[in-house]
Amino acid sequence: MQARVSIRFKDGVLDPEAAAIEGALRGLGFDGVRGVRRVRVIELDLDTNEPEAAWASVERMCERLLANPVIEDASVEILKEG
Amino acid sequence: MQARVSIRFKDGVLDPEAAAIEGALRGLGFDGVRGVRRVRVIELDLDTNEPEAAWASVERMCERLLANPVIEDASVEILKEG
Amino acid sequence: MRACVVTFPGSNCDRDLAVAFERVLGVRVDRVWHKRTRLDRYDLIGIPGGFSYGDHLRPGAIAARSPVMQEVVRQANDGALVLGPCNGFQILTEAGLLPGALIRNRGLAFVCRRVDLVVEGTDSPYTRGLERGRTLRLPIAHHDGGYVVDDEGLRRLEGEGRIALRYKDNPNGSTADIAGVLGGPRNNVLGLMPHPERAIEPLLGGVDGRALLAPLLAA
Amino acid sequence: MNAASTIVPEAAREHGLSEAEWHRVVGILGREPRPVELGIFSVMWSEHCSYKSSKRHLATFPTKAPWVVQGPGENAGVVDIGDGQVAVFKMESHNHPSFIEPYQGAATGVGGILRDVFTMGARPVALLNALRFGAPEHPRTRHLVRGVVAGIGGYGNCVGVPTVGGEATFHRSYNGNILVNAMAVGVAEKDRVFYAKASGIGNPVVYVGAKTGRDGIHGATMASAEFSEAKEAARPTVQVGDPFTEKLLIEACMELMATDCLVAIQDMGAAGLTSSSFEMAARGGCGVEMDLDQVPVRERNMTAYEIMLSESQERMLCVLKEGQEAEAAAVFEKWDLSFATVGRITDTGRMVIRMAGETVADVPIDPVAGASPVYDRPHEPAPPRLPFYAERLMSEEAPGDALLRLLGCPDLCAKRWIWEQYDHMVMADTVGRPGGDAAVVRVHGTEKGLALTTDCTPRYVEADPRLGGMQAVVEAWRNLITVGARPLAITNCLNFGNPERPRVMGQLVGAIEGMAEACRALDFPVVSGNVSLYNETDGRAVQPTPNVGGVGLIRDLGRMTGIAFDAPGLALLLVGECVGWMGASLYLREVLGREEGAPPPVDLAAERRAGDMVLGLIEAGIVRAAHDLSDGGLAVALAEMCMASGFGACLDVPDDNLSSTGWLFGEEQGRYLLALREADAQGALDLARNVGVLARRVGTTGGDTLILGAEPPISLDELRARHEGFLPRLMNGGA
Ligand SMILES: Nc1ncnc2c1ncn2[C@@H]1O[C@H](COP(=O)(O)OP(=O)(O)O)[C@@H](O)[C@H]1O
Ligand SMILES: [Mg+2]
Repeated sequence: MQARVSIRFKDGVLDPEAAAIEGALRGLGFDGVRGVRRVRVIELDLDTNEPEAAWASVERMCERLLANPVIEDASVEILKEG
Repeated sequence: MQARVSIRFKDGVLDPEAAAIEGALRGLGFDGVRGVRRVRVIELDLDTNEPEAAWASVERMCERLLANPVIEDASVEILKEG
Repeated sequence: MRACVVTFPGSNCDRDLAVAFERVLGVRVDRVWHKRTRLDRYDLIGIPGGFSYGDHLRPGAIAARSPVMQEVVRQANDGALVLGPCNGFQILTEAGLLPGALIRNRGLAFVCRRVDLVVEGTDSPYTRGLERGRTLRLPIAHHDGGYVVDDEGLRRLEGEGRIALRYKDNPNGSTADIAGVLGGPRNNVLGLMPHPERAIEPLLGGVDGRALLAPLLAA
Repeated sequence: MNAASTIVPEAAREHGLSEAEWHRVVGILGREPRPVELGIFSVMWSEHCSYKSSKRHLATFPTKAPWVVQGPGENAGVVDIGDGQVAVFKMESHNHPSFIEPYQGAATGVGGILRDVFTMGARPVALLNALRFGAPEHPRTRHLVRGVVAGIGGYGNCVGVPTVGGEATFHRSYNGNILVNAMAVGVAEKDRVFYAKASGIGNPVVYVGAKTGRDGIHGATMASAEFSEAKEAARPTVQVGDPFTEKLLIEACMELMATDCLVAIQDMGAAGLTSSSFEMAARGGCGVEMDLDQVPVRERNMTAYEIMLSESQERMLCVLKEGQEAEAAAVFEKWDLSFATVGRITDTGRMVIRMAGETVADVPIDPVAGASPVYDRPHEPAPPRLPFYAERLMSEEAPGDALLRLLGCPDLCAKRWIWEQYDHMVMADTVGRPGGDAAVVRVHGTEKGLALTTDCTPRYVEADPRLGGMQAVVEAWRNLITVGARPLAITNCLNFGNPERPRVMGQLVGAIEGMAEACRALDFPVVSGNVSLYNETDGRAVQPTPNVGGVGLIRDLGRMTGIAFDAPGLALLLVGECVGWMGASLYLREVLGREEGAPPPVDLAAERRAGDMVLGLIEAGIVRAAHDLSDGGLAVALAEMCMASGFGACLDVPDDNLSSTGWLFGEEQGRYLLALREADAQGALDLARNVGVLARRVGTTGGDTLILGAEPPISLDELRARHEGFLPRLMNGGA
């Protein structure tokens, strides 16, 4: 079973890397860019076939390690295939 | 219009960060994890309503800046909403 | 005084910190491996700089979950002195001992230089005896030193006098120029991006690091 | 013969073997090679591993001195630094990968050179890097500078070894081929140096470190239609480094070396498992049996060919004492690194490699590793150039403006933008930071220091390879002297174009000749080095660039000097002769836009006399600041001292027959600028006269401006603004 965790900065945390990408794109002449956000995605292969169990386990991984709740929000998807 | 770029390492390229995350998860007792991959996702708000134009423009952004073709593959999605 | 310095995989200022404790405080320093689950009671625990776990995931994130940190948190809450420069600061925030988080420098590049810092919170074992407003010159060397804390958290830090140091000329985009933060029941935990352990002798270009370490003898 | 062995010479050519080399392979084996064997010959006989074009010339370097413990031939050179300690160092190129992928290319270059040093039992204590980029305005330059600097920093900072010095210059000849040379320096106990010499029949051959992947297998080889492996999708030829694993590997190797388990050890660098196993066996005159099924891999279905040729980073091959695997394994387990017994030492003198029960290679070791082809390629000297004195110059530019222009030019401008991205203070022993002549790193726990520098002036080498080669060595020597160090030895990295072109080969031969001569005259032997050829694109070669990495010893750090004078009112003494030599000078290039003229001559006996005298004065404790004169001459040297000091100075400009341009900007060699107390100045001048060194009083320190004779004063702020401004402006998109 495969899971996908998407981690974003919370609103209000200014992401210097996203800002730099936006600036660089403008510098290259891509004027139509109005906003850039980065998402850190972590894909996991899991040893289980139970979507519920997988989801619960990955949620716990987020709480314990993958995301820092002070600055980040994480969302978990379970991809049936894989 | 919103676009999403997903950037992954090419097959065979070492991703030490993914390996470290996998090790850390095991260390925390998450034994069921068999593989970890990272995806760098960049979301862009674009000043256009033309999916075709948006797609072409973001493809060019990938080539020129967002992805490193020597070690990475990028894929572009256009999200109608946004 | 009983002192130790913890080593995580990828720590690289552990020796420097131990040497500084020895030189400035005249103590013997135990070196502690991150897998230890029980520690003797220490008066002073150093969480060193470096790149624990290669800075992978988030700087300090993986180290903060290693077995030894539960013990460090326990002793910190008991009042033990815990000093974390640089990666140590990142680990202490990730472990929840200090509020806030550290993200990529505003300029995106690694920065290694000496900076001027202003002493602010003087009610701590580290800064007691230092004059508020005094300038210290210490080296920084980091890629992820941008201190982030929300408005509420900032108000609390300011209200409680727990901002130990601010940058005179902000090198990394830290909120409110914050360079070092105090925590623990008696402000016994100090996390800071600068490296006091690199400024303890004239030959290294300065001795201002002693100003933060020497007061610990009286703590 | 099995089916796979029917390889046509076409495959050999695609492996970079000439027809003659192919016949030699068949002669050695008495049959046609199997695919894995062909791969082995191909990499072992490549220019990179075999030094076939340069070997006979490198042999002319002086490599011995009473303090040399190990010269060229091992992973790194070793010199005695007293008290039972040695310094271990080497320089290496990572040019091509850095051009393709600047961050990873430069980063893995740092990783590789570090392994060369700690594989010998030395804890790495310093890194340096010599960088040559294309013209600042070239469209790729900024991207390459940014990536290379970030990559060097990214790796060095993470492993926690300070990057303390180097060079960074720009010239259009590097537009298509940048040069990224990294140097690592370590310190070991003299009786705990480890060598890459296998021995002990039956001893286990052990693989440690990161797992093997398909990275770095040579692209050209993969294109060969003869191999099924090659039919798979194109693979990355750039390796990704992992400094975190390297840091663990350093600590694990240090722990292993403190046990009694280790017989021999070598890093897996270029040509990975192949070169490490062959070279260790060849040095020890023994054979090896390996079972590739035991090699830790990170990808599925890797073939024997791929495993033998992979250049995955952060790996080492060891020979252990029989029966001590468990003790060694425990060390690597502690550090979360792979550990696997992959073979045994045999007495057959052959490398026998098996995988999945099949023998994939069985070749005699000596002819592959020891008897690789050696060429005496035709070489042609560079056309001689005429001397060029200052009298011939007509410049409209006032000296002060010319000075400001030079201080802000790409080659001379402050490199702060670069070295602030490097942690140059970690390990808390950096006592001479970037920005001076040589960097100084204290030997931990002692009062002595290692002085470190990298130097080369490619425009001199291009103008006259022999003189340019000499000059690179003497400049390194001077840079060590000025901080108060006794020069010990050099490493080097020789970066040239295609050696099959006689003109390029002539540059290589000439430069080596000049370097060797200078090393002999100065008792400054070569203990390690590296050669990087074929640095050219579309028939246009880089400027010949033999980078020299110098190491010296300061016995008492209390006597260390720097370029900053610490007081006003000091006497400025110029040591060495002034004739106004402008040929191939920076002034000529930057102010007048001319790249011509013969480079300044090098008088080795005078260099030695002047250097010994200056070192004597420093060791006597009377020199308050010292700087050598190089690019941009006297005026630039003094301006650099002023900027570092925060004090101005007043320089006499004599109105004799030497034009002021030649006096201020000429680039004669063998010169130093010293600051001494008034009370000590006359004594120093007397001493100089006694030992036959030309020296004279040329000015006084003080004030907050630099005054060149009768010219209007220039404020330190203005000097700094010009000096510091260029690189940040370039990198932020201006310039
Ligand atoms: N690539 C680099 N990495 C680190 N330090 C550098 C680099 N380039 C230049 N520096 C530092 O900047 C200073 C000036 O360099 P350079 O002009 O080459 O000195 P010199 O002319 O005395 O050889 C030296 O301290 C040198 O170590
Ligand atoms: Mg110099």
